[in-house]
Amino acid sequence: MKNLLLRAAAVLCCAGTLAFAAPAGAQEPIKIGFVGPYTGPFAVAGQSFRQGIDAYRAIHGDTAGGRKVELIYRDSAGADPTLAKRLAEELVVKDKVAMLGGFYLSPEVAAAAPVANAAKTPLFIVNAATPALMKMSPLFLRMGQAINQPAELAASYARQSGKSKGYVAVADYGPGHLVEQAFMARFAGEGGQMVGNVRIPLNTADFAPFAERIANADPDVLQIFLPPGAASVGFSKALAARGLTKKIMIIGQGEAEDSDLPLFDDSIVGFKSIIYIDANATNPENAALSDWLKKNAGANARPNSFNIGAFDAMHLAYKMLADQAGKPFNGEAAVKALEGYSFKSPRGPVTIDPATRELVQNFYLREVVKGEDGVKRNKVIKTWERVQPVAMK
Amino acid sequence: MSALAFILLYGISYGLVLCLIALGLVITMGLMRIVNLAHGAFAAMGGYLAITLMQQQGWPYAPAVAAAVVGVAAIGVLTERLLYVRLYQRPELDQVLVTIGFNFVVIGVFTLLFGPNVLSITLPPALKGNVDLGFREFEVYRLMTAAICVGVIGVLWWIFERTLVGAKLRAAVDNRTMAQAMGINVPLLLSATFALGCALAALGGALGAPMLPMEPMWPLKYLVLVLVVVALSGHGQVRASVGVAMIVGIAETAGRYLFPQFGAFFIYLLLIALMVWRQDGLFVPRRAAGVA
Amino acid sequence: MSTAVPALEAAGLSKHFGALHVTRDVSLSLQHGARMALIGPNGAGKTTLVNLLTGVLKPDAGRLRLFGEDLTQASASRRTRRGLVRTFQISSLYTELTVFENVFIAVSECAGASFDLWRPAGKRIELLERTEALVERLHLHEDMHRKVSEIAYGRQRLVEIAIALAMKPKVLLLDEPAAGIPSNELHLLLGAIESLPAEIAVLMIEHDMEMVRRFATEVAVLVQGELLMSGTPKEVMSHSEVRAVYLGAAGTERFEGKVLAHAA
Amino acid sequence: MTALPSDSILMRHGVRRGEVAWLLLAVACAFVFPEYLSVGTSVLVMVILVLSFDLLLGFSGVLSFGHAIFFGLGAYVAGWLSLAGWTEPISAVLLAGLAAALLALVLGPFVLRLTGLPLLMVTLALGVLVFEAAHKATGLTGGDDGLSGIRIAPVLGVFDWGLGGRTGYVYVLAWGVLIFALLKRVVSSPFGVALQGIRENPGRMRLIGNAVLPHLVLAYAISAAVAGMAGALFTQSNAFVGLGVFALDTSVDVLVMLILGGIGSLHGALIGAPLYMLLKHFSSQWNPFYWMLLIGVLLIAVVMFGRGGALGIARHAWQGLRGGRR
Repeated sequence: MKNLLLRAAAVLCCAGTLAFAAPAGAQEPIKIGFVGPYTGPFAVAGQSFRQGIDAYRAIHGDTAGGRKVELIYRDSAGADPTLAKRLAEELVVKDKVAMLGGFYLSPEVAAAAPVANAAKTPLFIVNAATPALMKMSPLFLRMGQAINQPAELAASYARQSGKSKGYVAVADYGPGHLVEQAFMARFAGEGGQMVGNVRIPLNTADFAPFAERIANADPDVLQIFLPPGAASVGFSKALAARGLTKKIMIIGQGEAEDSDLPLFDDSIVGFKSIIYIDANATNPENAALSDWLKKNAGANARPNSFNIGAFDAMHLAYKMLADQAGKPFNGEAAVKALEGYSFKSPRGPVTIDPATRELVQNFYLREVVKGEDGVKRNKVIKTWERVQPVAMK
Repeated sequence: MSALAFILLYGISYGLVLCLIALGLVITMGLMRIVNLAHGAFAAMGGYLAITLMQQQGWPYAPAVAAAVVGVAAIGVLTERLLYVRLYQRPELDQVLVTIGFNFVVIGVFTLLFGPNVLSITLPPALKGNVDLGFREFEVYRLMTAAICVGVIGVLWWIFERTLVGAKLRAAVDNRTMAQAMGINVPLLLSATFALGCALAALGGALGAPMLPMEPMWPLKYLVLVLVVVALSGHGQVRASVGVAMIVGIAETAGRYLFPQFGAFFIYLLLIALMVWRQDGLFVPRRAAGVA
Repeated sequence: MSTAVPALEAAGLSKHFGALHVTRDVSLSLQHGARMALIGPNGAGKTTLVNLLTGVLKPDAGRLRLFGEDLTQASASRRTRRGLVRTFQISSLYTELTVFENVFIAVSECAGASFDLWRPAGKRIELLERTEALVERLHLHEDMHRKVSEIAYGRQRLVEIAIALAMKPKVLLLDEPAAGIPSNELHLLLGAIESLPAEIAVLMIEHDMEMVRRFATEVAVLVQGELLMSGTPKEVMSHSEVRAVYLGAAGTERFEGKVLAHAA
Repeated sequence: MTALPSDSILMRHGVRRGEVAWLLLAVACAFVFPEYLSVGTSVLVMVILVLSFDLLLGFSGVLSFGHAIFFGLGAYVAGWLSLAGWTEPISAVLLAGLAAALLALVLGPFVLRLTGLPLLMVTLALGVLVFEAAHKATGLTGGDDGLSGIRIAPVLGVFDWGLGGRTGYVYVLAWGVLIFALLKRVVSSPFGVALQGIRENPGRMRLIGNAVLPHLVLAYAISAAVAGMAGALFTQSNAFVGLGVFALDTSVDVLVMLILGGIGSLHGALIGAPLYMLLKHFSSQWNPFYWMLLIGVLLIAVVMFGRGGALGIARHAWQGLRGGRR
């Protein structure tokens, strides 16, 4: 009841001010809703989303196309796609946001797709990496990658480095399966021989049996894909115990980011990984982001795929608002106008691929090295420039 | 051949760590007649305590593990006196709920103190690397852990089978009322046993930390494995639990090695089949049908 | 003795656990309306015999007939449905439910209502009335709506009997009904037992000789799993072996009513 | 026949004032908080699930850690039906309940023979096994990606499922009322009374001639049917179903909700689920591990000191206010 009264009062007040104020449209702030894991097991990602957004707004201001931009954050906590969907729906219905963003896990995006479609709301996928997601809505824009891309690059790189016996070990869940398929197809397609593959259950405690299998298959290159944290640390130890880390080339994706490296012992040195950002890149965009993070998010905060993704999402949001300045916001038209658009991101130059709405971007091969100060870090050893996303059928 | 050697070596070393943790639970559950789902919490405390002592106090490995065992035993006595005493006369459901609640609390505290990530234990250089067993290489650490487990289990065995304390304990596990009638100080025995159970858990947790890495969810994540051993051993069957733990360790390792896709299924299928077949335990002779 | 089919007839019942023979070739028969007491020293195997009769244990040898029907292999619940009902030495009740609810459960079960998922129990007047009648018959109305765990132990024993009666027994086995009842409540129990319908055959396992003397018309003596003898109370008492094995001098005195105090 | 006290287990039938008040409150929420209807809908789905669990644990004394298998099966049946073109929602809910009940009829005779730790372990193992199987069967379940693109026809051909969730809320509430009424009927019946006897003393039930296992299996099947229906409602109101419906967390959450609300009266579920989800909502700013700390402390406190959960505490307070007897 109280709410109803309040609402009635608000309507009356608005009516009152309307009589005096200039046309409201231009003054009314525009809202963007960000759904992310701000707490819980993936909180690092959610907090990085926020840092990227804050950094962008600190550098580029909080108005776009003449309107003030407001951010609303909603916490998707753990792994609950229906919660993400509910939050998206609430943002659209209750908060009337013009755009949605965030989304850590692919099923969250899949669950939220009907909301974006029904409300014609552009949606920035900052992290979720299942390729098929882009088919679910013409309003999706991916700020990360399709997960098969780095796996294919890894296979090509291994072949070019003279490796002929490939093995894939992935966590047994959707993204892992995709990495497995992509690596195997590319490695075999380029003349290598796959000597084995294994899917590791997510609840695995003892990784020795998997290391044993891999060692027995005697590969010379191993592609891995595991969630960061317990699984990656445990698996890396088991590989080291079986003498594999020194013997063969091991390529992963995000298992051993700089922030996680203290969890590993020195056997991780030499581990290679492929990802679409370089925390130490010297371009001005990355330098600016890096500076802001150091000043505002702690001395150890570095650019990562999450904050760069959110940073770029803000860039595109501002661009869409600028494109449509003075008009009521039309999500479909705004996304359409972005096709083929190029800009400079902290990750390097990027273009929105008109066919897929994925980013054409650089990929970086890195290797864990131990500095003279005894600190382990990832060092870029190779860059693939402007990698074209694969068009979906 | 090499597969068999691997499965036996790794399965047994894994099973021995499980056995150490599970033995603590078999003894406490047998004696106290309560469903104690918080046992994993004590094992995790052991692991965390050992790591903390090493990382923050700079203690060497062995004393850190020993201190963790003593520390957790003390925490165990405290918990028994404050919480578990109130549960002895309660229905099973209450025991399940309170011990689950205890797990939640411990997990929350772990996260507060140590953060949500895995904390790894640093082994002394002597335990790193491999040793050549002649037919294959094997991790020094696993070998040492297995040796310690065998030693501890052996000592327990000796205490149980050969000493007066052991006889009292067995009597009390078998029949608590009888033990009381025989003039055994049961409350004291309960506290002492709980301390022993927690100490075993802590030792298993600390020794096993490289195999079962420490994280806040540890108490629940590995509880299931331990409970599998306890459930299959049967009520208070201390001797059976050693055999069951070996079977579980080997079955888990073999399952993950031979059928990695279905490794996670294996142990649960085994459990369901065995429990439905023999709910009193694997090595317990079947009671006459229908005894009330 | 009548020549009709006995209510309960056990022939050659034997049971052993490992090497321990707890029941050896026991045969006994209860006529309609019989009032038989089964006595014997501790460890004579009385409870095992009751368990064999009620189907909690299966005999290694021997047969059991209820009104001529062979129930040797029947489950405990089937025997119960056939009218062979027992009470327990140690109360086995629904302690968190009230006296009325305890009796109702048995009444409802006996009426075959326990698979009725639709009509509310509180509207099954016929069941409620029968429950109330049983509760009153055992003088439990004061405690009717109290939890069983909250009433005196002696009265819990009465609830046991009320539940047994609710099952419309034809043969009733009372396993030490007086155990644990304070002497000042004993008359309630005796009154209840004496007012049992005459057509029910009752076998009472009892230590208390005063109870046996007041209740039984026949006494059977079990020693080391074997039936030593049976007969009228007088016959049994005059049997020298019984005196020697079981009763002893003090027992004889008690049996003859010189010591009336209840022995635990 | 003298009247029975109103708190007797034989007097559970009849509409209580509290039940009416709850329903009025639930309806009022739809008008007062129209923005939160989709959250409200998910609360109502959990209420139904907890109701089903109360029949099992509260009335039959069966402690299961595998209740999510029925919820999950129902949820996926609804999803499969929709993707196969069967978009009529009401019949889909009934079919989902039927499927779950059939599964319970198959499992029950094996599972319900067990008690204590073996029962707990086997239901836990079943829960984990079904989750793992669902995870493997990506063709059926969509694996981690779940099933999306679920379309549901308008309820009764009239009420469309738009954004905002008013249709969903009213639809699930209507199911909730119906299911509550039916479950209440079951627990007030002689069957329900017998279940409570089994909960208190199964051995004694056997000896008064009760066929304990068939009773438990039937209760298990009814409970599973309701859980399956809750699952279907979950899928329909979200237009999505993922592996989370099979997760062990779901089984544990349901247990905690029931205990917090109060066990063995059906009313606990009405309070426990909203209470739990409200607490979770308000503490969502925190790290979920603090949430575990909170729930752990609450669980211990409710069991050790506040028998009967929120419901029991409220009842005691009420009786205290009235200078109540007992």
